[in-house]
Amino acid sequence: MTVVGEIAAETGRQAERPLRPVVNVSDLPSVVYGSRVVTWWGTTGFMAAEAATLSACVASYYYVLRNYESFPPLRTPLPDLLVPTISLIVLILSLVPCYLFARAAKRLDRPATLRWMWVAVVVMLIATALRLMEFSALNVRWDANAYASVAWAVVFAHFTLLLADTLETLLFAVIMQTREPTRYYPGVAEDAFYSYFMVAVWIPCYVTVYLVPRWV
Amino acid sequence: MTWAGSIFDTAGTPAERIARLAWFLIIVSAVTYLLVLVATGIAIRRARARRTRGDLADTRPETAKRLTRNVAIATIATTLILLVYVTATALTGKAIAWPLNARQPLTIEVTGYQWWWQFRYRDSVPSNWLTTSNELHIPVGRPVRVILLSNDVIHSFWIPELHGKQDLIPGHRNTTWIQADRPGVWKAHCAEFCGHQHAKMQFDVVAESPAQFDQWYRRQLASALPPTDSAAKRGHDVFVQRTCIMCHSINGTEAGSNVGPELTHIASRPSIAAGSLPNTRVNLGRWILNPQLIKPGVRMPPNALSPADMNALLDYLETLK
Amino acid sequence: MRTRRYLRQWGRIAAICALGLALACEREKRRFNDASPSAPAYAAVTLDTLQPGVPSPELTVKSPSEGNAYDIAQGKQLFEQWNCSGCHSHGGGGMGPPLMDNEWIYGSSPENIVATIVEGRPNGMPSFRNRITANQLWQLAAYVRSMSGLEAKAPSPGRNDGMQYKVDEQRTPFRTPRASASKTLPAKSERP
Amino acid sequence: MSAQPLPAERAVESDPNSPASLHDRLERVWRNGPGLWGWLTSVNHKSIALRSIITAFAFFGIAGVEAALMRVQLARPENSFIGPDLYNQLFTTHGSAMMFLFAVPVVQSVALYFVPIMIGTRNVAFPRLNAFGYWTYLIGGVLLFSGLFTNTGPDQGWFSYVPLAGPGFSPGKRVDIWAQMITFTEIAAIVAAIEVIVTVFKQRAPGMSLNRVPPFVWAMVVMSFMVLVAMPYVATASAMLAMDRLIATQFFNYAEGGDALLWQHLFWFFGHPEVYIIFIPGLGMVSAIVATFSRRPVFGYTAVVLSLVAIGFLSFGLWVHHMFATPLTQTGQSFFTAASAMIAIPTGVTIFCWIATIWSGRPRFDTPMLYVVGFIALFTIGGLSGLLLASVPVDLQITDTDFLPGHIHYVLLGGMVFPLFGALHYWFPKVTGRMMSERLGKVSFWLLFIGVNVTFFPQLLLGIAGMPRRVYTYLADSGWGGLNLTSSIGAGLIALGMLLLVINVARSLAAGAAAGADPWGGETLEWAISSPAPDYNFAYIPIVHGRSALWADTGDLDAVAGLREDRREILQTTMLDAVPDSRHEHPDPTIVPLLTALAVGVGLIWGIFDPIGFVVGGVLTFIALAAWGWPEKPSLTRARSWRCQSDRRR
Repeated sequence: MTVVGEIAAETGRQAERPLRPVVNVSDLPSVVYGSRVVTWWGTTGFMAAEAATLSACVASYYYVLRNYESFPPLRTPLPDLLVPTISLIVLILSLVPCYLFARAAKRLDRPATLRWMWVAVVVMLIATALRLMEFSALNVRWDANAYASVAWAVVFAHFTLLLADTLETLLFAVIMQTREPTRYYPGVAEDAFYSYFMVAVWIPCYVTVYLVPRWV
Repeated sequence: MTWAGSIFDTAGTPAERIARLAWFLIIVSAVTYLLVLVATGIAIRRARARRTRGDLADTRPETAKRLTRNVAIATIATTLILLVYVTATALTGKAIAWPLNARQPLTIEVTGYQWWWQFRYRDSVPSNWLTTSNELHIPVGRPVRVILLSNDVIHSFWIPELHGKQDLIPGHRNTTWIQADRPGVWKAHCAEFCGHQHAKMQFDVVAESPAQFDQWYRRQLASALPPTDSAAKRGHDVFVQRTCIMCHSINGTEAGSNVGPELTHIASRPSIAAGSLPNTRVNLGRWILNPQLIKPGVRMPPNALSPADMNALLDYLETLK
Repeated sequence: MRTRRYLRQWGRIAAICALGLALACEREKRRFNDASPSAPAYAAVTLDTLQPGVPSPELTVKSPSEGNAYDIAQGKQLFEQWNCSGCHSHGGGGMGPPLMDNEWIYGSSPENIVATIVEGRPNGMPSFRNRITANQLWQLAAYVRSMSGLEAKAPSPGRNDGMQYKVDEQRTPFRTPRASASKTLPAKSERP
Repeated sequence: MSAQPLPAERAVESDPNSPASLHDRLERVWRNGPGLWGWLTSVNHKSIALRSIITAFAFFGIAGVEAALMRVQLARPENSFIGPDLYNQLFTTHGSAMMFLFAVPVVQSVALYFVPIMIGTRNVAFPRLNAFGYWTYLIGGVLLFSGLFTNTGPDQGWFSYVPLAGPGFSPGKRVDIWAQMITFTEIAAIVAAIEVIVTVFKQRAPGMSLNRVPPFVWAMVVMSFMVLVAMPYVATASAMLAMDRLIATQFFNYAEGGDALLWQHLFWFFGHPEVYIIFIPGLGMVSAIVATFSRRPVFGYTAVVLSLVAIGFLSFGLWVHHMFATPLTQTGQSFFTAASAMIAIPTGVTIFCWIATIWSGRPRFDTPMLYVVGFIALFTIGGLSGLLLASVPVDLQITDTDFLPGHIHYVLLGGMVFPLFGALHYWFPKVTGRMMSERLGKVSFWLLFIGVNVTFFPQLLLGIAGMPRRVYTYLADSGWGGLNLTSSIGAGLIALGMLLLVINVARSLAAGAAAGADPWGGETLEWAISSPAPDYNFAYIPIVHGRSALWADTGDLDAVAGLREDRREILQTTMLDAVPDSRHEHPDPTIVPLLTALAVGVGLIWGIFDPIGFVVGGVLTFIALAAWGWPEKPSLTRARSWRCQSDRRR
């Protein structure tokens, strides 16, 4: 590499470096989607941190599992399968309206966006209610033993994501309903993107909490 | 180098091997460090000279090539040193593992308490199991298997002269081993922070000839003799009627609590208060009167004893050889 | 005028903060050595009668362990180590009466509890006179009170490291103490 | 802000390209509001990063005083200056504050200050989130120290081993305060990491493709990725600890199937990368300083960057070397020894490259450069003593002794504090517009350099001599008195050096020589703009033609025009090649981040005393976030009116 210019200078400069505009960017769009928006990257960053949190909980689950000769521990019933499975199915179903409102948002199609957003909100509220029921489906209180604590930790950690996503969708739906700022469309699409992640990470958690105790 | 109490003051094979490895690593590190400093120094000198000459920074491709070569050489050298390092570590690791062919090993169960040590010598005959506190005797030349348990929080068992440390973790059964190759008396410290008196959670290690060890063992197995003179009798009564009995035990008396260290042969120990004070009458008196002045936060409370009671108690404790 | 009002306002805020800080300091103090070994404080609390059902008379001694997290935790350790559970079964009651409920035969104040430990009670509670130091007595009493929620939540102990027999003391709801059904004398009701 | 153009403005509008009028227009849009309210509502990355740096140094000062008190206590055997209860609180808050309240926040703040300028953008990607991160961090730090001053300072050691830190052996709220402080600082750290990554990936100046990003920025990106993966682990662990203590979960209770070692795994999976999180930014600062003062770009750019990335990856494979004294299999231990050895290779490469840079440069030895040489001299001792600790057999002897504090201080003081002080002298002119005194700077450097060696080399020896760490005193017959006294004297030298440094900063602030835009003749974009930097950073976004943005040529810099000047707008570019891609509107100052942080604070602090606090805090946080997400009406109307004007202008 050849280096010229300032490198030879012994002392610095007083004045700032003059800037000479050579390109005009005023015709670049200000509403873009997907990985072209910073919010997509921000959401992805939070996903990484949340995935790490969940992985810490799941790792703790398997670590504790090694400490037991029988799993779940003696006199601790297995978790129910019915409610969690329904909840899982509802969660996966909630992705359909999410996909649809994200698609509509990219077309700036307000009626379709709103319609599918409200459907998504309803489905996610049902999923949240089912998740609350899942805590009793675990059939054990969090303070009974370490197995109970880690199982609760996994379900609860994901519950916070579900709750956050539900509330976020609700909030966006209300904003879109009442205001409709154009620059919110990318955020709406982002919201669906987050939902995909939220449902995807639940699947290994579901397997861990509800199926693994039946298998080991 | 034998620096008393240091990891180089070795008295057993594992410590010896580790010390050798440590020396090796220290020398390698020192040489590496010197090389880095020399390289930096030369770099600075050369560059200064260039500045004095008024030349520009040297960014010619041929210089870059030479520098790349030098950096590559340094990197390869580092890698080679590290290979040696990993190999030496692995070999030493093998050398300090529990010798599977060990004959007649002694097994001692160590339990950590906040802030003292209990040692239980296992024997094939259950009636020969021996429990002592804060004092570990081992026979020279005989491998000792050490089982590490904890009653409350994590402590760490460490006799620098014999071996590296291992933690005592509640709910886990950790093990290590030691073997003294020469007689000696050493002080060992708890090495994992364990609360207020971590600093003064110590014990005495006595490595002695097998004959002496057997003698010590037999004497420790015996119950305390009943007090003979009147002062000691009164001291015994103080012990069992006042606060002492709530926590301490003396075999052969009705004192049998296991909250604090057992005291059956307290008078034969070199130190009291988990290795914090030499075992003298004055120290013992000070300690009993108010342990909180000597080890603030220790679980033993101040004891309200009249001077007469205290003297009698000390008389009695001094008979517990 | 205005300055003065400001000063008064800030003074009030400062006073509240100072109170909060003082409370925090008191709760967290580790008292290693402030009970004088030569003057057993419980001497003042001894009952003048051994009749059951008579709570101690009004006393001037104040327990130093009330509301102190360290003391309550020490009391909890002593309670387990001295095998109080042998009779009281982790507070659930066995040979001795339960300690987690709101029934107090001999009174629920710290002084009452100390007196019970020192004097012993009929039907099995031995006397620990001279065997437990004043400080330890207050610690035990504070812990016993925390078992039925009579201590403030913040300084009360969490779960123990070991098998779980009961809800930990800091989650035990406050239960208004009352004299045992068979006894007539009312006990002071108090809130932490 | 008024929608009506002022007469003066109309006057300059006749010449829209005049720099003065451009400056005024941008300044109007980008500056903070006036007064205290403006301070509380600021979303400018420089304002927030600067107050964050000052906050971090304040915590550094308190934690340093704690260290000095500990050294006084240890100066002679059986000293009764400080008892075990206070001593334990001091060393725990010292370690926790240095790690969580100083080291990580300060390097992240330096990143948040300089990364946007170095890559040529006007603000970080999420300005409000950035402000929120600072407020959370501030609450966490104040929580820890108000704990200490109310005798509720954590006293279990900075890595909080259970069961000592658990409900059974740490009564009161001391450990809970520690656990919540962790939660606060982890939120702040994760937020800052996302800021840095997204800003660097999406807002680089046109032409600054990834292979032209300055090594300093690379270091910050690697650090941010590590934060993103490592910090959730400690946040999870500390949440588990708090729950064990508050609602009787059984994560760490062996009798109910929990495990004390689970804590150690979770903690060190974070805790080892933590050390690298702290010093990789140090390596970045060294890169920046070495290049400027050697008058040439860093030798071996690709090797340095790849080494940084490699260190980031490898650091996640080392955590077990903190646990060699626990029951683990021999094979596992050997693996971690080998991994620890491997990380020495990229670390070595970076150091060799800097030596090569100096070698072929013509360096000036101003104070920043002295700190770089000090870094090489100290950090190498830290790294090499680390090799002793990573070797299982030797580790068994010297772990948990005074060797360890000696080692970690060589690593952190050498690897992070020295580069940071170098960076302080280097960038002080950029931040304040004034130079620091060279003479005072050199004196304080030598005091610190000698002080660090006199303090911590004896600690290495004390460890070898068998002195355990974290002891509040030691017996007279242990023979450790002399070395401890030496170490305490060294601490005095460090304190003196720090005092001089503070005096230097204060004097330079008040009466330092004016710095000008570029006092050192620097390589990277921050030296293109005036000192202190204007609120909008760059009047036009510069276009970058090579790795050395300012050394590529001497004349004017090519730049991009067309960003709106009537509202906060930034240029987004593509991730790999930094091709202009879109414009993005940025939020105006707002109080919402502070309110959100307060809501989180209510939840986490009240939650210590009553679980209902978490629920209340959660609800409050949701309300605050709703306000956050709500469209800003005033901003829109203002923007519209401004748009009319600008249209008219065209």
